[in-house]
Amino acid sequence: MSLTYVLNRLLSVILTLFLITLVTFGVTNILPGDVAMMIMGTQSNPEAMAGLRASLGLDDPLIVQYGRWVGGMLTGDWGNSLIFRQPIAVLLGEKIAASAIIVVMSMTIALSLAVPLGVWAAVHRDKWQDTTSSSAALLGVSLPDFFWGIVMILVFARWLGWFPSSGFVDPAEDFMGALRHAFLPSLALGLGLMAHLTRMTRSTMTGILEQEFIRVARAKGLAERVVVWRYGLANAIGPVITIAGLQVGYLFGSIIVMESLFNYTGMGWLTYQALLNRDMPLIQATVFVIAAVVMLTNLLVDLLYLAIDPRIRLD
Amino acid sequence: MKKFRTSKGLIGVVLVALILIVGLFAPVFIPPEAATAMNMTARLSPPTWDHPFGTDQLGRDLFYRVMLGTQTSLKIAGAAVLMSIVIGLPLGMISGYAGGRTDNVLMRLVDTLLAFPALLLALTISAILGPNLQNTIIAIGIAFTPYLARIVRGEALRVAQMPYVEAARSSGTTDVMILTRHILPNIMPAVIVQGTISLAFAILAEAGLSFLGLGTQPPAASWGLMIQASRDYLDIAPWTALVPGLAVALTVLGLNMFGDVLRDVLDPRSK
Amino acid sequence: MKRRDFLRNSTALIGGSVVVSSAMFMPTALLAQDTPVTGGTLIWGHSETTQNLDIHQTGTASSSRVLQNIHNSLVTVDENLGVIPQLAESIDVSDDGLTYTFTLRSGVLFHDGSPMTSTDVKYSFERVKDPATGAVSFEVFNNVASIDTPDDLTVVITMSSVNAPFLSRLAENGAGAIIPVGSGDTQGTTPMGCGPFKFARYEVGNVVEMERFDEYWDGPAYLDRVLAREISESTTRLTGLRTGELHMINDIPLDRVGEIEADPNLQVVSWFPLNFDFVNMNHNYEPFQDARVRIAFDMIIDKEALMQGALWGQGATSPSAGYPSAASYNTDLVQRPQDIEGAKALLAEAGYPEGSLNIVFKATTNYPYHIETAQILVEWFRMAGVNLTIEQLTWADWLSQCWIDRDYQMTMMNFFALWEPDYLFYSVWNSTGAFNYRGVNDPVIDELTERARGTVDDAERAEVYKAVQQQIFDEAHDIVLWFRNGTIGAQPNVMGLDTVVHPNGSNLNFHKVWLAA
Amino acid sequence: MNALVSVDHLRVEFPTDGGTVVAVQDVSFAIEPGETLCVVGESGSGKSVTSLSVMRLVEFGGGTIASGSLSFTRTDGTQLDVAKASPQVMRRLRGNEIGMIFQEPMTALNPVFTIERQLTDGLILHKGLTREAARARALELLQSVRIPEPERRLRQYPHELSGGMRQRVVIAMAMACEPRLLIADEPTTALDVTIQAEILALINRLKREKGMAVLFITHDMAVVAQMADRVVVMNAGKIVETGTVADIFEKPQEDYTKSLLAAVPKLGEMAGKAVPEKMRLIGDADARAVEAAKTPVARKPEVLLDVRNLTTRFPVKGGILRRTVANVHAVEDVSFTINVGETLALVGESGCGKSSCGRSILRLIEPESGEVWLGGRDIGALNAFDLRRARADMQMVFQDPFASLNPYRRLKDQVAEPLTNFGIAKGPALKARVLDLFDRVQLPRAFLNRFPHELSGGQRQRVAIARALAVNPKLIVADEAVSALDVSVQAQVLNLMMDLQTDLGLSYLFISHDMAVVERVSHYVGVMYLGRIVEIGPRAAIFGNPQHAYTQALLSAVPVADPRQRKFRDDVRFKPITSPIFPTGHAAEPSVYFEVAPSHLVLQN
Repeated sequence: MSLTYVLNRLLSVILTLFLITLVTFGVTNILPGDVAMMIMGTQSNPEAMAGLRASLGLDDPLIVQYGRWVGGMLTGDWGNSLIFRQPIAVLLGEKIAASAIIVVMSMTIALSLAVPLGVWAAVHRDKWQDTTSSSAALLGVSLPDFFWGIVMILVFARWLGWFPSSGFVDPAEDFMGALRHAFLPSLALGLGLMAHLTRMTRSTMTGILEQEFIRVARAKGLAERVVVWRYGLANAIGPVITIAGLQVGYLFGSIIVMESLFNYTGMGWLTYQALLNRDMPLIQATVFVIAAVVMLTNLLVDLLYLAIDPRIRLD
Repeated sequence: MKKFRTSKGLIGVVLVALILIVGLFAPVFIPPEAATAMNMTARLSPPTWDHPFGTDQLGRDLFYRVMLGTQTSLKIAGAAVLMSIVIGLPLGMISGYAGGRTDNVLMRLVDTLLAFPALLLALTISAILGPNLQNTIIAIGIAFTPYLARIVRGEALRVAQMPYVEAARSSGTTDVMILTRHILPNIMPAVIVQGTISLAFAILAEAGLSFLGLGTQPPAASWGLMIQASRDYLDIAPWTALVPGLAVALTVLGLNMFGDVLRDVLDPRSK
Repeated sequence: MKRRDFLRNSTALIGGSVVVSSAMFMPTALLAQDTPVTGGTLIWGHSETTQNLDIHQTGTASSSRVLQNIHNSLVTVDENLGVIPQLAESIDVSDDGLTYTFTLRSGVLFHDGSPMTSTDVKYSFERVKDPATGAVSFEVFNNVASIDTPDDLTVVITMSSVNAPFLSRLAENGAGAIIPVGSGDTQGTTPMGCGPFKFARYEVGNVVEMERFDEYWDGPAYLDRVLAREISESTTRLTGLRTGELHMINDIPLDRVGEIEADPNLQVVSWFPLNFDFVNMNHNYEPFQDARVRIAFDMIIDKEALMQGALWGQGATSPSAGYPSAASYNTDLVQRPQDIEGAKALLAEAGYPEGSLNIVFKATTNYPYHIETAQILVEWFRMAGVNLTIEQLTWADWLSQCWIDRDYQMTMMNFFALWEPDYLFYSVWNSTGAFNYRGVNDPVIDELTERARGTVDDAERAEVYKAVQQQIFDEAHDIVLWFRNGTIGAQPNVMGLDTVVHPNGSNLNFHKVWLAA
Repeated sequence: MNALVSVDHLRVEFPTDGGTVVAVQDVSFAIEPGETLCVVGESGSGKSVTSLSVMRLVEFGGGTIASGSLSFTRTDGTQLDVAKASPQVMRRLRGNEIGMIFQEPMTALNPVFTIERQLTDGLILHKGLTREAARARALELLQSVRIPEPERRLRQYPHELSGGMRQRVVIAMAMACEPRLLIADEPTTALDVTIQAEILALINRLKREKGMAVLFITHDMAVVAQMADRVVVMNAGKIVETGTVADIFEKPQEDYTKSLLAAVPKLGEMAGKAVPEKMRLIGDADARAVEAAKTPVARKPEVLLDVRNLTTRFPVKGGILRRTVANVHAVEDVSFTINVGETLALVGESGCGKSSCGRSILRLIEPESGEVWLGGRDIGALNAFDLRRARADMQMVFQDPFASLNPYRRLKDQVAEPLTNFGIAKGPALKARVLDLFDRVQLPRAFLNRFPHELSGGQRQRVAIARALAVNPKLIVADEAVSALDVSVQAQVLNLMMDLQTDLGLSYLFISHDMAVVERVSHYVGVMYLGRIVEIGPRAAIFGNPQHAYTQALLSAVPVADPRQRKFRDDVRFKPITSPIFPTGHAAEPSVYFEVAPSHLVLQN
């Protein structure tokens, strides 16, 4: 049954993706201004701009542009960025890889902090440990992530000098370098993600620790450590990962600010540049790809859940 | 009301009350000019007797700014959350209660919106609408709506299966009555709790949008705008960030604790 | 005033302050200053993102700043802003001002090794002239009737009517940049010309890498490579300089210049002017059609205090937008001093008593100091009984609303200091000017700017432009505030920084820059 | 020789925000080796806390043993006071010398670990076995609890096993290290009656074979009668009475014990009685006199409800297009009639379709086919508007008194809701009618303005009944309406329902799994199995002369509250219930009955 389930989810993902193309295309065309204006800036004059506009193909009817866009995407021709003059497919390839490092790293950081903290809080529910852990987690979300980003830069780059303050390094050329460059933005993002994950881990674990099988495990004489961290956590991982998957959407919003701050040129940066410069093909492509990645991540998480939790595995 | 007496509940209630009082009464006691008056001879001044919280890059008093900013921040966050509730609540409730095709269509729409990161959505919306307070509220409100709709739908789905709903239906209660009298009161606790937590996120969202020039327009004060303005001076004048940051932190902390407690208090079974 | 007086090499300043401190802090620069060394990679923290790398198309300062090192132009300007030949050896202008004959330098090679000839010049100029190219400077060639290439090293341009600023316009904005025949389509992604550096690599948003072109006609550069890392976040850029990740950065945050100058381990180069700023009033908005309102608004503003407040003193106020060291700069003008009461009276006289004006001031977040300026203005305007509300706009929104749609009441903008007076005054203040987004419609200015175009004599032309400045000031068509300093912060081992700033104040030229060991 | 366990003046407290709650106080009892001690009591009696204290598991629920001792004789003969032992010693005791099984087999197993892992980890921990040895032992254990295909089960996850099988696994787990004491906390409460019989028999057999003692916690006097050697009766955290099972059932000393026993219907005690009989209640004499005044009456001859060939199916969606690939045949060709003033009971085990049948009649779920005639109207043919009106004639009372009332509305509003819906009463009339309804279900008027959480389970069920009565219905569908209630409360509510029937001429469709209760209250009984009625007829005929194999099995599995009628000494095994899911297009055969006696019908297989 699980194959049908996967296909089913895939079908609904495709349907949603189609809706996303419509929304994206519709919205980008309501955006005031266009790329010709941005290319020329305050050096522009009407005649020059008309010429540029025509040469960029901005004068075609919308339906033609939509058809060309969707058709192009299906055939693998994503067109060129009007502002950067690069093939969008190439740009996306580079930037997705860059952002993937940050997304994975920040999620890893967030999970490795949030899960122990959440479990700790659940075990000591309503005690001082609980309050401490929730407060610590909340601190991360109490201040905007760009605040944490600047603090990271100051502390780890400027004062301690442990990590570079900005930039992106291609992991294919220098893997450790790439990780070092991604670390600070990931840490800042991770702090922001942590709060919600801690909360969810706590509430999931609280529920699980009240389950009968936990009492059964204790009645078997298993050590509390085993009961909580093995019997309990094995059940909490699924829901926590699902939340983590949903967080990916939030993360792709946060990287817009964070990548700009760290001059880490990934998808967030590219999307923001595209938006700022009214580079319609690039806006459409980046927004669509982000939405698609978010959806596919959630699909992936569901499948992962499928693999983790035997209850859902069969049907 | 016993639940309020726990230490966590007490902290939450006190913080929220404090913030509400400041938000309501600060503008009564502090003239608006106090937040915008500049002093070029005391730029980025650390806390002193004259300026207990220090000053910002234009020599404006941070104490007055953070006090007067409270109302602005609460207004934006409150209105945005209210908007997400006004749209998301009926949407989620109908989706969860009606089920079937209606549910499918509505949730597909919600999914589509959810696929766009909230900040990206808010960014695009305000790029279209233009930057002002009202549009910031709309942008944050719309961005939050799908999350709320999802939560409400889940709750409505759960409540719709409760025997008391079935009992109401079997005693001839109309759908509208079931929605308003039975489902609504039972999902309200979840909505209120989600609302308090969203408030905290909305305050931060305003800060995020300020980063991009949306949100409150200077020289008016809001916490988000203050944090945003402080980012160039964090290393030489950390108080410019810490003052509004602490205000947001205390509010978020207070609202979260308050939300947790509210969840317990609103449950009639727990009294 | 010569602009050179404004150029300060901070090494000299440091030298002065080092005397009292220990020799350990003696910058190596002082020791090895006069013996340039070849080699090394300079990492430059560039303040802006480069976009389209086509020198003809791009209108953004960011791309030009980099492309300056890849391309050479037919003509350029010297330190005194006089037009001098660059790729041309000599220029001959006919007496009637209708025929320009350029003799090209021989032995100039493009980066692909091919020699530059007159056909390349013809190709380049025709490309700019063609509206379909979408070149920002295409109007420079408006009056060009024909471009002839009698031989490989001669280009003859015939004008249909006199266009006095033609040569100086050719020296600006990439209008005169020469690219090889047929390379137009690839310039946007792989720019190629005959400048001192070859284009090597472009990672969008991250870095532009250039390497030395050994066959450069004016002798090879010292640096092996220049890595222009694009770091638009100013705090981050500054941190990069402080941690030593970057050799140099341009555009030090205004409030930090003093701090970096005081740091014995860093050097600062600052120059004047980088750009001018002015407050704009939309002439199509009813209250601003009355000169008294505009003058009153001018009187509300204390420019010096505003400059200290918004620029942290990094600039100098000016009543005119004319290039300060240019011959055409009107030195007789004096900014109106702040006079709130006078302004109130004038406004009342114009029919706008206290509290009757509610004006939206649109400022772009692209220039954070514009936001600061606006905030300070709000306070003064409130004192004068004018209610100013700020609306922050992204760059795109500012361009679309203020520049294109002219949908605003008040705003402010900066332009890179335009030393070429026709380009400046005609474009910005002529009623048909391309940059007249305020809707200025002053017959006096229109007449004067047209007349200047036909005036071949330089001194005579300068006088006409002085009159233009007087008229702009008298009518307060705009409120000119100041010229802003440009700044570079660098590690002490970056040498030759006195040559890096192009006379136009915006472009950076790394030909003579070198790294001490 | 020492007692295996000797509990002395145990006191357990739970500190809460509102002060300390004493859950158990002054509890003393002993368990001898090899005996079964049943602790019986209603909810809140402290019986579970007592059992958890023996394992010292109570502290994980926030409780503390405030005073008293719990002496346990260890395998080596030494005495250990469990109340004071170190956590390390307790861990060695748990699962090793004391095993425990719990109420909910569905949640007692960790859903993400295999059966093997859960069976072996105790063995590896306590007995130091290798993984292979532990696996071999686990296999042995599964065989000893008689699980079919034990090898396969080891590799399976809990959700792949039925409830009965899971409880067998839990028992195997508890037995793994051959403990000397098995604590069973309501081990069969959540199970169907046939499975309960199997599990009870299994516990009895293992106890006999291994010679271990059993501490058996239950609320069900019938189970006590079947299992106990000795009995401890608890109420409100204290011991009421202790004695041998015979003494407790035949010579109860305390009033509480007596009333408890009185309220329990005994299967078979209605033999030869024509009409239903009210439950016995032992309370104050006045109430008894009032109660006695009303006696259930015989049915009237006119038909109220006529259900013909009712079929309800739930689609099982599957495939990429979410099309229906199969159907759950929840109700399959069911026909019966209920006369005015009559109670028809539908009995069967979980999943047999009895609830779906009730809901289909009210069209709370839409039946696939069939006709439902109520008072001469075909309910199935009504449009939405008329259906709403028609529902005034038929009301439902649900099982869970906690879920069937809206927690956020005042009781008077909930009772008044049907009245306002149909515009039956307004203003003062409405108020008077609500008051009248409260009186009728014997609820104090002070409750009018209260919220559901302020009421006990039995009181809530009365509110639910009042709400159902508000519109003067002719038929009430009572879906497991008393199943969740303690036995004494259950008796009160049943009596109320029977009184109302006498007074108002109501008809009941009484859906229940409890055969003893059904025998007491119904005129007619239908036995459901896999969506069909397999046997239907007058109550006396079904209980006195069951014809269908399933009816016979069901009756044989019901524990009787009489220690002299012990049923589950040896292994008991019933045919497992097969799945009611069929692929789409499956043509279900019509239900064909033959009449063994007048109106006693049995399904032909």
